[in-house]
Amino acid sequence: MTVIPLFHVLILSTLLFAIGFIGVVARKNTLFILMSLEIMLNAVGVAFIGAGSVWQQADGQVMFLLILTLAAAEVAVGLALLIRMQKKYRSLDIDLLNQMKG
Amino acid sequence: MMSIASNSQPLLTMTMASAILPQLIIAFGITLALLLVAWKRSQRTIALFTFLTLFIALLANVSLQAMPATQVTQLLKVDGYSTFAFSLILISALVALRMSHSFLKAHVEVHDEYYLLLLLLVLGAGVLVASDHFASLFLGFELLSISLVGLVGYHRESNYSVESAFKYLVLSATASSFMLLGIAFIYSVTGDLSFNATIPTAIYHQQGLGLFFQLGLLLFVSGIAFKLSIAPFHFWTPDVYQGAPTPITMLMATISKVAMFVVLLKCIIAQRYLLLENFQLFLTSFAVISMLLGNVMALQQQNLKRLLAYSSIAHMGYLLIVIIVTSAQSLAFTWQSALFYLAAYTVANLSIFIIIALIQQQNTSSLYQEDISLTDLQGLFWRAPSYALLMILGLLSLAGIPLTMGFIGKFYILSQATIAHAWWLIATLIIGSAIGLAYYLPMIFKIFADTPSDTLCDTQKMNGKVKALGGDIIEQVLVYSFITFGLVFGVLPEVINQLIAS
Amino acid sequence: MTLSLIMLALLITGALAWRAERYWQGSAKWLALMSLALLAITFAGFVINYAISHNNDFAQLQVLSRINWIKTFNIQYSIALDQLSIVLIALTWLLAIICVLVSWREIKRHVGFYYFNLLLTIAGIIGVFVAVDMFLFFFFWEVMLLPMTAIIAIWGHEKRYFAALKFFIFTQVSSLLMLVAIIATGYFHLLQTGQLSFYYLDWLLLDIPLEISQYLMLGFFIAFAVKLPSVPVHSWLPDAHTQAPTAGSVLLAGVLLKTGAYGLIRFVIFLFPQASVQFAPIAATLAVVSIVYGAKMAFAQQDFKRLVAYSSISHMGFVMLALFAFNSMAYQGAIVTMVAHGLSSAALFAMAGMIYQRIHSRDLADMGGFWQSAPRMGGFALAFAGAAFGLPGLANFIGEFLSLVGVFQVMPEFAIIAALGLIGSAIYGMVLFQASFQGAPKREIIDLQSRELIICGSLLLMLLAIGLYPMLLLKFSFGV
Amino acid sequence: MIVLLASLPFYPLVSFLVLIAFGKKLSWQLAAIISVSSIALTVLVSAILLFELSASQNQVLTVNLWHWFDLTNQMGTSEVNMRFYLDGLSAVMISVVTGVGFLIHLFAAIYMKTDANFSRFMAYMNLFIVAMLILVLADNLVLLYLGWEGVGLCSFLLIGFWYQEKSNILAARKAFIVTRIGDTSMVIGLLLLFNTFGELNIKAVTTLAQQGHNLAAGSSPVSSAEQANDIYWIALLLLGGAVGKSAQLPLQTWLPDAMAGPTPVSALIHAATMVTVGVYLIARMHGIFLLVPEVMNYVAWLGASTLLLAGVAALAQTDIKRVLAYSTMSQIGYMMLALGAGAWSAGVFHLMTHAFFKALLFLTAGAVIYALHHQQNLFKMGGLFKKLPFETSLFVVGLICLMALPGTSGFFSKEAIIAQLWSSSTAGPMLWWCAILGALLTSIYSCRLFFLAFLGTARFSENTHPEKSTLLRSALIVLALLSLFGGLIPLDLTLVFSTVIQTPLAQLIEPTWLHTVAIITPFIGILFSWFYFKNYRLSPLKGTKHNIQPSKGKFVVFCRQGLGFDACYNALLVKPYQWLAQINKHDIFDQIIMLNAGYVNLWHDSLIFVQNGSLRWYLAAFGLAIMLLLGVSLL
Repeated sequence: MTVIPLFHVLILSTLLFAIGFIGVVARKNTLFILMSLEIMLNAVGVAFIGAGSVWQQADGQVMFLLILTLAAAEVAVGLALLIRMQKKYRSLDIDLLNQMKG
Repeated sequence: MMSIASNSQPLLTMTMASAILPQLIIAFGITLALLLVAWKRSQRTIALFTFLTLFIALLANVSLQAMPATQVTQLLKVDGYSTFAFSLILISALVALRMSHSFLKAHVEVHDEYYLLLLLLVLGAGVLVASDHFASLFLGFELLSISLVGLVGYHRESNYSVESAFKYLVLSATASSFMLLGIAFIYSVTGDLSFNATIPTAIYHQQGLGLFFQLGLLLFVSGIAFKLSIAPFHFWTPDVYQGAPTPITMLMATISKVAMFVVLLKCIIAQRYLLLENFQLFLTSFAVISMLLGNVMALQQQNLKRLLAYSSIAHMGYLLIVIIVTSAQSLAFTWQSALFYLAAYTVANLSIFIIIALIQQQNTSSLYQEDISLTDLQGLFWRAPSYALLMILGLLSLAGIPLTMGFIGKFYILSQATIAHAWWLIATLIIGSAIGLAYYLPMIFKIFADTPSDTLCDTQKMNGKVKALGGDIIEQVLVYSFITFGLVFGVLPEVINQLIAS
Repeated sequence: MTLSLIMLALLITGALAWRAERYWQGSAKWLALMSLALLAITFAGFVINYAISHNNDFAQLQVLSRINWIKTFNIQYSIALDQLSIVLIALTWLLAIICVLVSWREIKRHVGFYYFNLLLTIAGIIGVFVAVDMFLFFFFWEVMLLPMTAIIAIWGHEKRYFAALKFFIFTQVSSLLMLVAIIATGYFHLLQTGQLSFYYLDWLLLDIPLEISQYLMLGFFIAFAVKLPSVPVHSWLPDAHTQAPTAGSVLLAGVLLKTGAYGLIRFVIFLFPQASVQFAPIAATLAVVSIVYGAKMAFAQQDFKRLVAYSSISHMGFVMLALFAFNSMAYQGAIVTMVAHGLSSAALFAMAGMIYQRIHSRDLADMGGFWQSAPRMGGFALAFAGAAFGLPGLANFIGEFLSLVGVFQVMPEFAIIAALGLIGSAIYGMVLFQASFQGAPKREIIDLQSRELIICGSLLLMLLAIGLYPMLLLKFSFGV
Repeated sequence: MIVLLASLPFYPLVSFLVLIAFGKKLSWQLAAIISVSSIALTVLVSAILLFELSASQNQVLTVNLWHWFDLTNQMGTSEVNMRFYLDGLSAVMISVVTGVGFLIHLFAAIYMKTDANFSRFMAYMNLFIVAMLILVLADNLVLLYLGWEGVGLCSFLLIGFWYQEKSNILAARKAFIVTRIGDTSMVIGLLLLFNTFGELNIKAVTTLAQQGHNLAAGSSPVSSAEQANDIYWIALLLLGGAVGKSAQLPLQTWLPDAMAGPTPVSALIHAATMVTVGVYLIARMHGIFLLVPEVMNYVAWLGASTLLLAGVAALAQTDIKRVLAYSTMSQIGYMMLALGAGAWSAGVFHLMTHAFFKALLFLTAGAVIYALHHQQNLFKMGGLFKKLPFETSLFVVGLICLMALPGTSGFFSKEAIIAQLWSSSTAGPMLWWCAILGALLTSIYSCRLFFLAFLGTARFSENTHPEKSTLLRSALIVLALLSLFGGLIPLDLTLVFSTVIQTPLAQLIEPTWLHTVAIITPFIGILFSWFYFKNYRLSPLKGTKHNIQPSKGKFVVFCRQGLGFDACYNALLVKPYQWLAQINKHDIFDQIIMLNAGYVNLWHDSLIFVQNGSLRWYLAAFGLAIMLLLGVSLL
């Protein structure tokens, strides 16, 4: 089974992370912002798994489990807020949320 | 490279358990609170119960003071500094609990989730303060952030709560993912997630993977900087501080700052990141920008909470100086100045927020306590001298004027910086505090200004008004105790120095 | 020990006055007056019997008490007295009593709190003059500012907030520089003797190499140059004076400027001798420029108090020039000028207050021809303006003449330019007196009442006494 | 006897304090009695002192009041204390001050009785006498300076006595500031003097200077050259002080304006006493001046030029008091000339006689002005000899003394000066000719004044009501007698000026015609003006109504305004100072600092723009910051 060098894993996770980040910044609909957040977290998961496998330790995978729980919690709270935003603003456009400024 | 699972000793010896007793108490408290909610849903009991858990945890924590540093499993390490920080956190939680009573009375249904989130938040902070491993850091960080999101958006009807909660959620999620990516890169290079892992110094300078180490370090620090609202990553602070209800803003300004700073300091000291010269560069640039930016943007702020947000950015800048100038042989002194400054900063913020909450209680215009403006302070001194005195003490302490703890904190930082000959940082600190005076003093003058209706002789006016400002006995006791706190520790800082010096 | 008790007593009586005012009107000012008089007497008694019992003439610093305060930095609460501080504290007591008398009828709002602030400032100032531990000195240096700013901000005139803010920021920023210098010297002491200390007498034994002591001296010098307004950093004084209530400006001009000069003497010239000798030409130019610039600016002012404020800049320029001449004659001249300026500017500000009470304006254009309706006031105003421009026979002349003689021996060209300042002072003295008291009488004002007579009379008596018999003061400053 | 000397200045001081304290309540008579009697007392005491002085062995009386303060320099400490020192010179001065002062007080008491704050006026006059006595009796230069400034202050108060009018205030301010410039140069002189000799006591300074000089002749040239240079500068600076106070050339513009004060003030201060103070200073410090002949030459030339300038200006004046003011200036020029030429006793003698006849002239002019309802313009007077015979005769007496016609006191003193001019080493024939020209000018403008005011037809309509009170007239008569026979008072100041070094160089052979020319010049002047001012003195032919107008010629107007000095001082000094003050009204330094504050606020506004509330912008900023830091760390 060919050994995938750590370097490639890290590059993959950075790229994935960048995609997620651009998704969060560029998207106008809040739902997609939450999704892009998920992508960023999974990218981090990949990095941890890769690092863990290189050092032959379970730490990486344990961290990944923790990240999954975090992602779940975040999405739960995010969706709750999404519903309240829908009820209040009748739309999911993120740019409506800019009353507080200056 | 000791992995978590495989070791022979028992997982939790008696000494370890007693070391993390306060955190354990809070954890059990949360579970008991859940059971209590099932048994008897009444706000008074849940509030009382939370008060009890926090109080007992504080007692346990204070008794821990004399205990030597103990490593509790690989994740946590409890030493004198973390116990002091945790007692600071518990005190702020108790004060916030007291202040949220009036805020919650405004709504009819029972608010047991509020208290649960509060306890979770304190547990998160407890874990952070005692953490010695990236995993515990991550756990504490997330506990803190997620529960704060819930607390920030607590009011359904208020028009700002959704906006601020959402902003806080998205930004804290991005920041935590940045931090995690950073940790991943560091882990991939060093192979060990615990803080005091011995990192071969060669790694710092080799190309290729070493580059990832530096990138990881940058990402990690930027994630933490977000939470500490340091300059380039501070954008969320003013809006979320304004949107959140006052007790929650108080919590954000004190608990999350104290916890994050202590864990950052522990990590940097343990991992000896300061050897990297561009790490030094990052921190210096963070400090300079946040000092100047925080003070300048606070200049003509009318909304008090936004003003305090900006001033907390500036204060985090001052605190960063402590990390930048620390050197191997003066670690104890670094801890002492950092913790003293944090204590002064917390006491000052608590006193100011207490007064803001009390003022907001009596003017029903801002039900959800967002917009408290400078004009509400007009002539406060002649209406309620004790409240005004506490507010002035808090402001003077933030401005760093003698007679208050803030000055001794600034004295610590200045002495550290002069030893390390960091002349540029000192210059920025002086310019920053000069600009800072330009917005602290007008607030104090506003407190002394005459209320437009101050025609009738001020003596009767004063007696009549104080009762109207509301706040029963406990608030008065709180106010007077904080005044004595501020003055006594300002004039005799030796008392706190003993506490820290372990 | 009694000195700390005196300061504490001031604090307590202040609080008492504040409380007493709530129950019966007008009690605060009597309480303040009584306590000031009593404490002045106790201070005098303490000094006299200390001198007799230890039979020394306070030529050297007599340390009175040293109590541990902050152990981590080895900071002690240590206070000491010597001739210089006794003279200045005596001046503070006198001017404090004058302040209470001056604000007898002027302060109507929050009277109790006003006297609390007044007494707190006095306690702060006395603290500054006696503190020997540098941290304690800095502590009193800032504590003195707070009530003073409150007095300007709460009881001042129309633009009071701006003036109070400017006054506070100016002094605060410069004293932060001093704090850095204090800490640096403290740690240099640690470097040299292995023991961190902020004690002034330990510092005197230090020998700091010139290139380091140069910067340390600069840190101290800037803080004191702002307080003693020398030219580039003087612009807070005219604003603070015009907006402060009369007692505020009497205190500000009478004593607060002297803390700057006191600091210069004790913590710049004695502490860093070689550095200050090397810095002397620059300081002398600054002093001379502030003499001439102050006189010129005073001439152009339309506001009575602003004119007197600029004249104090010119007078304090003399003090700085004399101090940086490093000869005993100039030093005595500096002390006499300090005391004389304290008295004469306090008198002029009291006069401004009295005029303001009568015509509710400080603008010289609204005044004119008061001599017709108030001859006694005119007489006193002439005497005080005479003191301001150095009329011989009054105290300022002695101070100026001694310092000029002293400075001439060391740097003749500076003395000559400073002497030109005398012409400038004559011009603004004339403008001040003639614009307000001579000319066609615009309005009738009532003449001096009994209380005001006491104020002006006592001040004039003091000025004449020092003018004609300066040995009163001079035998005190032989110690150098 | 010592107590008498110590108490001399305190009698008028007591009366000053009494008048100031109870001024308003006292009636006119009471105030007059208090003030005049105190001056009478001083006259009595000074008479006794004069008698004591002549009896005492080395003609010197000193008394020490109290120790003032110490002055130290590298040579050691020297005591400066309140000591009075009476010798020949100050005896002359106190006799003039008290004698003439008493007569003027007498005149003023009646002349000013109708004024509202009469007691304040007499108080200032007394204070002036006190300051003058301190100045004259002072034994060290600092006490002298105290008197010096005191006299300056009193002249300011008295010139600006009627302070309701703006012009009086400006005149008073001008007088005070111009004299103050002189005083400052004197202070600098004192500083230099103390620096070189380490001593400010006049006697000690002169002896030290002498030793230094004799020693210098023998010892190494280095110390002497540097010391000589210092002495040169000291003399020059003291001359600056004297010039300021005695209204000599550079600083003389204030004297004509000082006529704004009441006439007794002009008589006392601007004729008899204060203006001669500069002469007294130079006479007192003759020990210093003798060592630097060049400075004495300057003094002489200064005196001569002021003499001529004032003479020319007096010719063009229209106001009677301004003519007398310029004549005072020229007579003091004579005294300065005498001092410059080394004729010390002649100068002081002329000072005394000048005090008598100039006081007489001023007082009679005052009486005339009073009689003509405060009319001072010469071209509005005329033909007064018929209406005011008494005043005219007195005025004639005064004028003949002024013109130094033989027999009068003026003749004795002016001839003494002119005689010693030709052969003195520091003056010379040139200066002698100036003195003669000055005498000629004096006689011309005196005659012009006499013809305009007293001869010719009356150019005024209302009738005169002269003051007939006997006291006033007796005072004038005494003064007239004094000025006529003053010349005979034996004055031997040899002891005071004993240190005069006889000029070793050979006596210039004086041409015999020297004295005759000096005697006949005034008569030539009278003859010339008898014809030139014919129309002033002749009553107009019947029917033709011609009134004489002051000539409007450019040159005459130029002379009238004090030969342009006033204008150029205004343009060169006063205007630029006011302009400089106005443009910098808002304190450049203040604006620089306020600029910074503004700059910070500008920063605030721009940064607030960044905080625009949109979440996506915050995230973008988050990413941007990280990219930036990454870039920096890669470099």
